[in-house]
Amino acid sequence: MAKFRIAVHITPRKGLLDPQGKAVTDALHTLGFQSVSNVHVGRYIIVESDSHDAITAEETVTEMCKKLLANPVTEDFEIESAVHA
Amino acid sequence: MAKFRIAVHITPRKGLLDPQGKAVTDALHTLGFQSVSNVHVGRYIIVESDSHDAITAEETVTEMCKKLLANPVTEDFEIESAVHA
Amino acid sequence: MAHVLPRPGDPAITPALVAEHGLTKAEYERLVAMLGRAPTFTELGIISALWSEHCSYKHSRPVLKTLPTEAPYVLQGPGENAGVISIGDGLAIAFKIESHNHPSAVEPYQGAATGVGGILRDVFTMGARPIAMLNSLRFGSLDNSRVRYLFAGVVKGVGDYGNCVGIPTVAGEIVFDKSYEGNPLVNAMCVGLLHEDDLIRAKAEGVGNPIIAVGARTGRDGIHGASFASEDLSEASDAKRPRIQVGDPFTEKLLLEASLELIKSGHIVAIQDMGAAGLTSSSAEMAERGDVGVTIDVTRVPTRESGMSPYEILLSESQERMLVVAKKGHEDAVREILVKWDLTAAVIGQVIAEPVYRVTEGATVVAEFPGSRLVTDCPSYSPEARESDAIKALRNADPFAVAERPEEKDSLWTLEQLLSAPTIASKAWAYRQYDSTVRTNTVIGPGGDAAVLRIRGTNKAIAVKTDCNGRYVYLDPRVGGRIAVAEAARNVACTGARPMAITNCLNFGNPTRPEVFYQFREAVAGMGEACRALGTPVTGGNVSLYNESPGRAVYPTPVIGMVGLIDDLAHITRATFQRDGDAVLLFGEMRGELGGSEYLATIHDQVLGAPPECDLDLEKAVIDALLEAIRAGVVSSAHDCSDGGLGVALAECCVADRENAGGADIDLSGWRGMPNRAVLFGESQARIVVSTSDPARVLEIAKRAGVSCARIGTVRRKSDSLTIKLPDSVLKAPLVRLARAFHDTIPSIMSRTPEHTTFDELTQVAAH
Amino acid sequence: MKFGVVTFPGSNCDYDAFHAITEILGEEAVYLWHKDHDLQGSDVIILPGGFSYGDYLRAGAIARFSPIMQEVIAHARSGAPVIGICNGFQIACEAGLLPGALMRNSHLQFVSAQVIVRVESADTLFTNRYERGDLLRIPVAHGEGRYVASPDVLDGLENEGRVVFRYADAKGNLSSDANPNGSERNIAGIVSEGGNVLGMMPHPERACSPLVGSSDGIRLFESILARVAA
Ligand SMILES: Nc1ncnc2c1ncn2[C@@H]1O[C@H](COP(=O)(O)OP(=O)(O)O)[C@@H](O)[C@H]1O
Ligand SMILES: [Mg+2]
Repeated sequence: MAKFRIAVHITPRKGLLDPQGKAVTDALHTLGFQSVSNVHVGRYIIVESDSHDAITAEETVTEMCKKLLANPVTEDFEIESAVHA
Repeated sequence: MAKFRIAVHITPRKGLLDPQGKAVTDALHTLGFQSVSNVHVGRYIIVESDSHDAITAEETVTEMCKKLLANPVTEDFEIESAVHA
Repeated sequence: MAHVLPRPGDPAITPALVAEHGLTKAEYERLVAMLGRAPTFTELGIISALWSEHCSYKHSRPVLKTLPTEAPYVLQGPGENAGVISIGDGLAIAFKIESHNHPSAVEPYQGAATGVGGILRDVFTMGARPIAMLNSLRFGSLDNSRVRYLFAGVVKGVGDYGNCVGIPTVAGEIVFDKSYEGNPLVNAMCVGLLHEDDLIRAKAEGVGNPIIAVGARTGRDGIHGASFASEDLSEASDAKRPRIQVGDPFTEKLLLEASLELIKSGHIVAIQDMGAAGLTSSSAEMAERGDVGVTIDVTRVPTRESGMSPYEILLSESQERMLVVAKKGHEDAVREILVKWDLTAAVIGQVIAEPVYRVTEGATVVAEFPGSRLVTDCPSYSPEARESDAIKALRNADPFAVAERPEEKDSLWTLEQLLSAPTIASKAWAYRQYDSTVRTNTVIGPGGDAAVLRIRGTNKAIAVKTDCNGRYVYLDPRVGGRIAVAEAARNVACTGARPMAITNCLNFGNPTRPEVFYQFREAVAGMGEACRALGTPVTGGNVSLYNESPGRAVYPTPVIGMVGLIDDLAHITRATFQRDGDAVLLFGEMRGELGGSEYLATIHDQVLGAPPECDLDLEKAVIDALLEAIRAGVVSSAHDCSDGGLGVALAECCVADRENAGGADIDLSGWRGMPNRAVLFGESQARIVVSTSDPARVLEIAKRAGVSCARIGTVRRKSDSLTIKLPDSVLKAPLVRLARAFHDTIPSIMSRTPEHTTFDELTQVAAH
Repeated sequence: MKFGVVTFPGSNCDYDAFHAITEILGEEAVYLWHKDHDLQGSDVIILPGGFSYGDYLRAGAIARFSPIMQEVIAHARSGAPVIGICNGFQIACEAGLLPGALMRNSHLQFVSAQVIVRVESADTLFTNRYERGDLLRIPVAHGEGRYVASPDVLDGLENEGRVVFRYADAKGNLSSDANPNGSERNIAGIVSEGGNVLGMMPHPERACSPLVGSSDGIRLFESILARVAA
């Protein structure tokens, strides 16, 4: 067994309203960042977990996303490759 | 001018209580993911912005983080290199 | 009539496509007859939404028509976005309840949140400022983790949305029962305050007046939510998952302020929210009410995504959008107000003399219907109604044939079991997440019999409450329908309010099943009887059918939203015992009815027997007598007996307000020959526990009213227990144990579950 | 005295603050629109509760950049009184008028309740009509009210008597049960170095009439009058 760090990116599903992204975009415009065309706000989750190998670690985290970390109805998730912690 | 996508990771300051991280860790344990030792929850922000080049795009987003996207008292931020959108 | 051609790229109309749109063969033929030709894809979409149960009321309209809707003070009955009643001083109350059951079953947080948003818009589009939110929720057993997940998500969705908009959530009810396992009920009610002269109706008028789309941009979300709300929950709804709507309470707040400013400005003639079936139903309903034609150009509708088809734009259920009919020439004034609130406004069409409902894509007509027939000519059904023999048998079963459990020898055990039954236990876990004090009008917040809100600038207050016991309705729909109204009336009366009017949300199963339609017809009949007897007309409501998870219908649940008026702030009365030494009196009759009781359900896991009798004249007499006593200034507290009967009611009078818990000495030994369980836990109606400093006066008032009223004990604030003398034993209940059972149950259940940390419930909650 | 109540697009306690000032205190109050630059000669500025910009991203993060805030910040820097209540507290912290930050409640739920706060220092501009140790019943209603700051900042606040209110139980003890959001050291309210900016999570403007549950908040506003009159 070894300790792995797996990073997960969770983003609002395309096509769904992203009120937070919209609010931040507007705010950035008023702050003078006119060049901004779009902002999406999601979650960044780092899981530290023991596992035999990176593959298994990533599979487990995929499970976690389906079960808890991401909302299957409103969000998409993406898992970065596991690294030794 | 070209369109760039810049990803930003915003994470709670080390040492600060992270109730979300703790709640998720506990939840994962109850769900049977015993191997999890630690979870950190942060924000993942994707900015789409027009810029002359990647460097300038990243500088601008750094500005945004200092001004608005991250709270210097409680959060650290990290910017990924800009990619063409 | 214009010439309408199929739109290039749109699918051809096939029987399969028609079926997908939920239209029967007969309904399709009706459509063809109305058009005198085959519909275009866009037209099929429009009709499938407008003829869905949710928008058309095709199975319920004839039955709803039997409800009483009139009283001198009713300013607006059913047919508008919300009902409106006058409360004097030139002021009026707008209120309405609506369901969001199916969306909440799929995505509890967003489903509940957008439900709150929709009902808010229904109220402020009448020109009223929302002053209170209520809700009525039904879930399966909390032992099921999916149910805990739904419960936590719905509560958070309700809270976050109302909290952000800044409307206090002040009352409601939450019931847990297996019958709702796969199909939770999420009904939200909004109450608003307006000046009578600011009342505005959603009625398109004035040929040439511009039609303006206001608020959020139109996206692809929630397309066909209306027909979605009209199907059984099944894999079908899973497929529609991505179609769920996401709410934005911040935009709603802007929309609320902008709409009220618009209405006051006099620049507009009508305003309506784009709710179910979005632009389609809002524009069609406004045209129909005004008996005018309208034309809309979808290319002028501000969209969130590029390349949206007319079909998508018309049927999108993107939230936080309004449709406004402005006065010709006032477009800029309207735009100015919206810009002030950072909202967009786009002229998308106009009111026309020609009696048609026309949709164009630029210059090309993509849909056209003959005038208001679009709304009025929808199908209407009166399906077969037959009572289920199984339920009849249950009703005829004898509750007293159910043998007592050995533990029941100790009545304290039974009482604690009932106090810790989630349906009876304190719901503070939920309403601590609702801001109930914003706007500082909340005199009695969640936890009382009904919520009480003072009306600024007057010496008046209103009392509001939602109620329904679905188990009664299941066992006897007619009686259950009566009781739902009577209990709601009793609850507001306990705070010192005269019951005025109701809104209602009829949550039933699939109406094409005879036993379901029987329940629907009978329950509405019972409601109507009670409304007539109690003088509380129906000013509006909502129907939600097809509440079934594979195989099984939910308990028929006609939720009543009652509004009462308190003429003098001095009459506001609380539910819990207040003063040491007060006499405890019981209004109403002890009949010891156990049928359909919480006792049978919780202690014996049995749902059987006839629900308690509901004598409407007695209900009226008891309410009137109680109000007379309250107005006489001799009532310290009043609390009605409902779930769990007199035993639970007395315990609540002692410990519901945990910080100020106090005891009482009660003597019920007079009811000889009645088993303890019937005395304590029977749920006979029309009973109210009153504490008073002047029992003689109260007894005399009751006597004159011909209402039985008996002194049953004394308030002992300093005592640490509730003592009840029973016919053949004495129950001595330590307050700490009662309080623990009542207050700690739901928090401990919810804390042992991970579900309430799922991330969709960790979405934005912020400060206030 | 003239109170200016700032209205951000998502403010929803501006109305309550306005009524507390005009109806209960009997003083003059004006609403200040977030897009304006004019404080209309207000002596005291109130940043009210609500969800200024939906509180997306972080509560108060966006509001601090609205035009009126430049004036409010100048007003505060000139030593004039500013009160940040709930969302207003968060905005004041984001704007740097007060140290620290308000993070999501430790139990992760929105909390709406009548809490008890103990008056920690009675010689401030905002508490001189209270006694040290007074227990006030005041409502809270927030999801991000957990006050955090670095240990040395916290020590500084305490040593300089700038912790004005703490969450306490009915006996006045600073138990963790009495702490509705997990704030460090039970802190419910603080003042700025100059003592002229108050930030607090509880809602004194909602505690100005026994009819709605408490009138313990009135003396906070009266304190300002008393001090300025003196
Ligand atoms: N159960 C009911 N009793 C009386 N009126 C009802 C009932 N259900 C719906 N209505 C009325 O029918 C009209 C349309 O209802 P609904 O479709 O829920 O309105 P909305 O368009 O706001 O969703 C409303 O005026 C409503 O008050
Ligand atoms: Mg409506």
